[in-house]
Amino acid sequence: MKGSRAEEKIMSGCAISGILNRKGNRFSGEEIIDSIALMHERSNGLGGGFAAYGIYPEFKEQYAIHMFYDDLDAKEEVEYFLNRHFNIAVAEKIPTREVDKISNPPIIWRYFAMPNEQKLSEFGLADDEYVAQSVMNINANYRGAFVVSSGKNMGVFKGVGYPEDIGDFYKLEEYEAYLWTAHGRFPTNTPGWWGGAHPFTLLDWSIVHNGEISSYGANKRYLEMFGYKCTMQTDTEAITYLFDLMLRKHKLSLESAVKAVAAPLWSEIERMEPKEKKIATAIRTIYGNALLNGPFSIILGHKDGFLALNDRIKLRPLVVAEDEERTYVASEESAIREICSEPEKVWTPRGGEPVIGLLEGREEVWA
Amino acid sequence: MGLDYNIPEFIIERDQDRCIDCQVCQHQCANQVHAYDQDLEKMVAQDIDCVNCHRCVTLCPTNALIIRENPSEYKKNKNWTGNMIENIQKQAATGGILLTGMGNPTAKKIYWDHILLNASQVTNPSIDPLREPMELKTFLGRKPDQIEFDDNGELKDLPPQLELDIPIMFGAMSFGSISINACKSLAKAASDLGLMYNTGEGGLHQDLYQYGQRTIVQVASGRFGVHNEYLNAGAAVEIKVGQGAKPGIGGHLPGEKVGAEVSKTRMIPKGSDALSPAPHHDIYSIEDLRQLIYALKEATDYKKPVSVKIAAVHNVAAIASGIASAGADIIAIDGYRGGTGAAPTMIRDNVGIPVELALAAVDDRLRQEGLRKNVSLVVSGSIRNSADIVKAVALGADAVYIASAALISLGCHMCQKCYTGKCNWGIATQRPELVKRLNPEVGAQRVKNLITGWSHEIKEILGGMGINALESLRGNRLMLRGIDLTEKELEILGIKHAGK
Amino acid sequence: MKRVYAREEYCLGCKLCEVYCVTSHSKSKDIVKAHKLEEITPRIIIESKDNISFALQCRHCEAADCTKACITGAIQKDEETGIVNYDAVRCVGCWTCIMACSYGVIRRDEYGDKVISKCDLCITEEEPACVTNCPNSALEFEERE
Amino acid sequence: MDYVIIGNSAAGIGAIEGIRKVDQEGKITVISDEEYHTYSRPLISYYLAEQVSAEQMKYRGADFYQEYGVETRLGDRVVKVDQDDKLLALESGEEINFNKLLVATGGTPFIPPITGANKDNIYTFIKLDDSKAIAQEVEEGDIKEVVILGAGLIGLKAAEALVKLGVKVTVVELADRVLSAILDQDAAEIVQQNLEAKGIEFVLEDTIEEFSGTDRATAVKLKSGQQLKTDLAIIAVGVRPNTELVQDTEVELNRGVIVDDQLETNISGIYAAGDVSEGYDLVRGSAAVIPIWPNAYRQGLVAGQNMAGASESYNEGFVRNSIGFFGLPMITAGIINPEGDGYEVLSSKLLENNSYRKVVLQEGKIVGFIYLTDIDRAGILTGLIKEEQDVSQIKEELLADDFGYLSFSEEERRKLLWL
Repeated sequence: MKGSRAEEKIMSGCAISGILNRKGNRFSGEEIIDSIALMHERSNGLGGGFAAYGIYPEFKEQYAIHMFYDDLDAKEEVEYFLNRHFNIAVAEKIPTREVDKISNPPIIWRYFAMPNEQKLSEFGLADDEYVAQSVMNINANYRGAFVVSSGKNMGVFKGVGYPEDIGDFYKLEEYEAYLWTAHGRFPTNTPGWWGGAHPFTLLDWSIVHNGEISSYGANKRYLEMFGYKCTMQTDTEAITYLFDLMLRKHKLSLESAVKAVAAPLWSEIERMEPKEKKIATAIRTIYGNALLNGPFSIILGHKDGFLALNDRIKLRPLVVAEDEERTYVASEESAIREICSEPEKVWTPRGGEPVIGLLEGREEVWA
Repeated sequence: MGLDYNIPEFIIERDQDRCIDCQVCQHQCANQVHAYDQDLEKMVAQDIDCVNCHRCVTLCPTNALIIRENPSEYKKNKNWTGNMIENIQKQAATGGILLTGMGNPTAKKIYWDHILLNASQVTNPSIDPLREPMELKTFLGRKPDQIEFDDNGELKDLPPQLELDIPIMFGAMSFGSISINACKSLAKAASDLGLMYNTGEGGLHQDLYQYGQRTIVQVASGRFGVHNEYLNAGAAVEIKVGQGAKPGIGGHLPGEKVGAEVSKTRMIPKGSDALSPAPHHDIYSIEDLRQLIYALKEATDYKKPVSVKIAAVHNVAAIASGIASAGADIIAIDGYRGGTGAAPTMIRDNVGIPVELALAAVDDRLRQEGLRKNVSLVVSGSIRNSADIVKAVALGADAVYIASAALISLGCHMCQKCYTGKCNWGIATQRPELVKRLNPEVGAQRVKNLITGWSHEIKEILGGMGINALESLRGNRLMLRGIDLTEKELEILGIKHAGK
Repeated sequence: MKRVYAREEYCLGCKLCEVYCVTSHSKSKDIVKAHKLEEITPRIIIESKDNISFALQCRHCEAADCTKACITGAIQKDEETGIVNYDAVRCVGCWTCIMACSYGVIRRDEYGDKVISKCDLCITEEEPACVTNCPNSALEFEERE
Repeated sequence: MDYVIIGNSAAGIGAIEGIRKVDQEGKITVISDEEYHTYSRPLISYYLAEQVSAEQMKYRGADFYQEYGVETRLGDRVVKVDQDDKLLALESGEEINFNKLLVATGGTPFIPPITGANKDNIYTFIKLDDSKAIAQEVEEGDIKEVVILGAGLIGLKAAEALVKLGVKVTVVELADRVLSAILDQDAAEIVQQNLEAKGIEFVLEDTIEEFSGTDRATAVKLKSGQQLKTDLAIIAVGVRPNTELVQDTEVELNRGVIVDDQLETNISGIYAAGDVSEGYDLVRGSAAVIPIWPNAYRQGLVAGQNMAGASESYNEGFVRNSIGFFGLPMITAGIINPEGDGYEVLSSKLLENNSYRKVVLQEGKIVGFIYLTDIDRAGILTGLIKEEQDVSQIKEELLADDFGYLSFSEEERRKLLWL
């Protein structure tokens, strides 16, 4: 693929930001661009991106598949696959504008599609699992093709460049979402590859991530046992899959998933009430290889809201703020103040302490 | 036979200016090497009987003793080395098989030494274990794929787990092959440290029942000392199929080591040879193994994990996979450098494969089959230091068994004469006057010191990697790089070469 | 008070306690010189036969018979430290103490005609030399009921 | 509380130390007709032989009385004991009240009725003054030959001292061997040979009939008719309890002052200890005078504690002696020449180095022993007598050179050695 995929693990520092309107009211991408742009110095122009939830109300029942292609051959091969396995309602180029600082983009395309009913029953899979496997199949086996996002009523817009330029490039001011997350990337070694920018996604899950996961090797091999193919040599991809595994496949509550990825210390578990202790012990025993170790702050986006989380000893920054309708989360407080000068509440979560922003009425997702 | 064609292996040098004729060396040598000569009025030594166990050297209060390899050299010959010649002389004199103790000493590649560890620089911080929590806790036992709650939202109990505060256990060494004081040292150390020790095929001496929660009781082909109380006294049961030092052959505890206590514990007549058959005569197939695993689970009311220990041999990955499917909760793999109380030299030095390669292959295979997340993997067979442990865990092990290292901490100086029963350090012996040389309180403390030291080192290494919990190291082969390894070796180990 | 207790189950019979006792009570405090150049009777007695051995030294009894028997007042119990002290200057070598000590841990000094040889707990050291140097912790220096 | 102790030797000192264990306040007065700071009576022969100085004779340090808060009346003598008024009259005219009294007056040498026994140069040998007087004679006079009557402990220690001073000594003894009270025939022979080798001559199974001479004896006539020249003589045929003081009181006497196991006499508040007393003999199982130093101290100590209100008892008395002549040591205890049935006697062969051992058993328990020459660890046997330990299982080992605690079972050993 153009700029080629990394063959070794990518290390990076970053800026992240997210805005949720808890009432589900949608707003344009301008604010998230302003917020992430403020942290310009935390990126180096080698990657920027956005996840937006609620942007495709007219196709909200369809899987919105965003694709990068290196060339038309790749596009043709993937479309052949998609046509065989999906019923495609719409296939179109994602609108972009010429931006000076953005060069050499891939072919960027999107599809609104549903799994082919016949195939579904043939494999005996739920449609989300079918989509997930298809995504990993394309990413692993189709040279020159990359699935950027695959959820419903959401999409990811990313590329090589500073995030504000990427936002400009994708005309994000024209989209309206109730949840935006954004990422500015500072990789230390990577070639400029569009697929390598954040957010990473699977189905509805999107991750923006600042940090480096020292446990990546363990997490990756653990995921592989469940059929995940970590093809991008990045911990962010692995984090995405971990959440997919626990939340979607194992039906864990967000709270339990947090106890796995940012597990309480054994000394803390020791002090818990018996029932809580038993559960926490079981989670660490079973999901030990899901523990994310090393410095990170992440925002996990989802159709119901977001989870922001630091590593358990807080080695990366994360700030949260709230006003009447919205919850903000960012690497730096200034990035929040830039778009909400007088929040009602601002705080810095402790290491391992999850910050949950959910749409009103969706609180049961937590526990 | 007349002339002994062998020359002394070691030469004892005594500095007469230092020697004070205190005769400590004489009192301490079970091989009766040292003696005070009344006529010469000085200490003298019988070099040919010396096994170089260093007991006398260590206890000599004036450091008057030095033991050297006999400098007499054979004519240079890369093929017919001195060692080869001596072995032939021994057999020509006795007609017996060559016996030996402890692990394989030959100069074959030690893969641990060709694997290097990673550390964090800049992009992720290393963690200082003196300031930050550093967790080494590990659970061994069968894990479900996912956490499960019942209809009332109550957590379903996990299958039985062994909780280890440090991913180290003391490997199987039977009472009989080692002394009761050695057993007590290990059992007490395991209890105090929150680890496990393993009874080996020696039954459980009554004094050791108190350490039951830290005991893995072994069931081997001789079934010595196995009864219901025994099975239920420990926290886990291990079926020993094979041993790294002597894959494919059984065990032999000579009758002179079967004293009253060993006899009672093993439930065999006093003075009789304890012969463990090469195979379990109720396991001729994987389905037989499954039956035994479930028989033991039945006997222990499904409250104890069952481990299956095998020697690392050529098709170890497939065997391990079969064992996992047969219902074992823990698989223990013993590499060809593993120790033994007694083994035929030719077997020990030529049968089996390195545990590093076996571990990598087994971990890979179990992952390919999706079984690794369910079954625990323990490796052994010459884990020599904390770095070996870190490498083993990164290659994919949950924990390690150490045995030789533990015995060394008790005083063993690797003379490899365990099979003679005359261990001057009170370890591999049943002679009361030698057994009491190992004070189990001192022994337990020394073992604990060793493990404490190792655990500090493991924490330092983990911290350097930017990891603060052991589970993030398990199977994390990105933390490893190879040097001086071929592409094939790197491929099997699943690691990159240094520089990549 | 802290006393030395032998644990015969761990006594090797190596007699290193004796070696270090002699060194500790030598003028040179040098192990080689003490044995090669000085004449010192150890203050410790080792009983050893077959597989059993143990070391014995003055028990520093509460009601020490030797102090009561001593005809010169050369052996007296220090009520503060509990140590049964011996003053060679006052001793005439009548051996009444040997007669009185039911532990048999006082003996004639082989190298002096009137002094006895008896453990002094190496009072100037932190713990007695025999205890420090026992390779198997078969001697313990501790307070017991 | 007023404590008065008559006697300043082992029992008296024991009593002072005993009282102070219990009572730090009460007044203690010690009265002795000897003017000396407490001294060690057994050392008088060493003093005579110039082996110890006057300073070294002291049984306790120079500040002993001060340290223990003791008033002394040394060189004075109690002439009357008023048991009703609890009052003592002293020779000096002083009267002293007491609440508790200890009679520790020791023994008096027995002088048999021999013609001429009152001559100036005839001595007994139990006090420092005796030793000083003899020493002075040897130093000043022309003393070349001395006859000693009695080959017991006192006689032989005197003989040893005089030989060391260059005097020729002849010992006359009625019994057939030396040290007949503490040795058997075999051991006595060795000791005698050893003493003879040093120049002492013995006349056994004989006694002195007459000391001849004017003021001073110049010769002795023996019962056998033999005549011996002498420049000085010492009578050492035995010591009797010095009960004189209490003879006029209601204190009950036998050979000595009768005491119970708390060392109290029949008169409440009056105690006796040491050579004057007659307490329980563990070995004989009956009352006896046990005139030995360690016994005196122990009795004094227990008496002192009880005087001060404690309730200690002492039942461990039996005869035991450690003595040596010219470097030949011996330790003996209890019954060593058993008479009658019920005894078992074990004895070793005489060894070249004059080593000899003998143990007497009764009902499996040791009641007496002799260790000659190789005396180390003899105290183990003393202890076994005291503990009344059954040793029938280890009889064979009792005589071994290296007899020790190894001979016992581990359990017994742990008990005996408190391990």
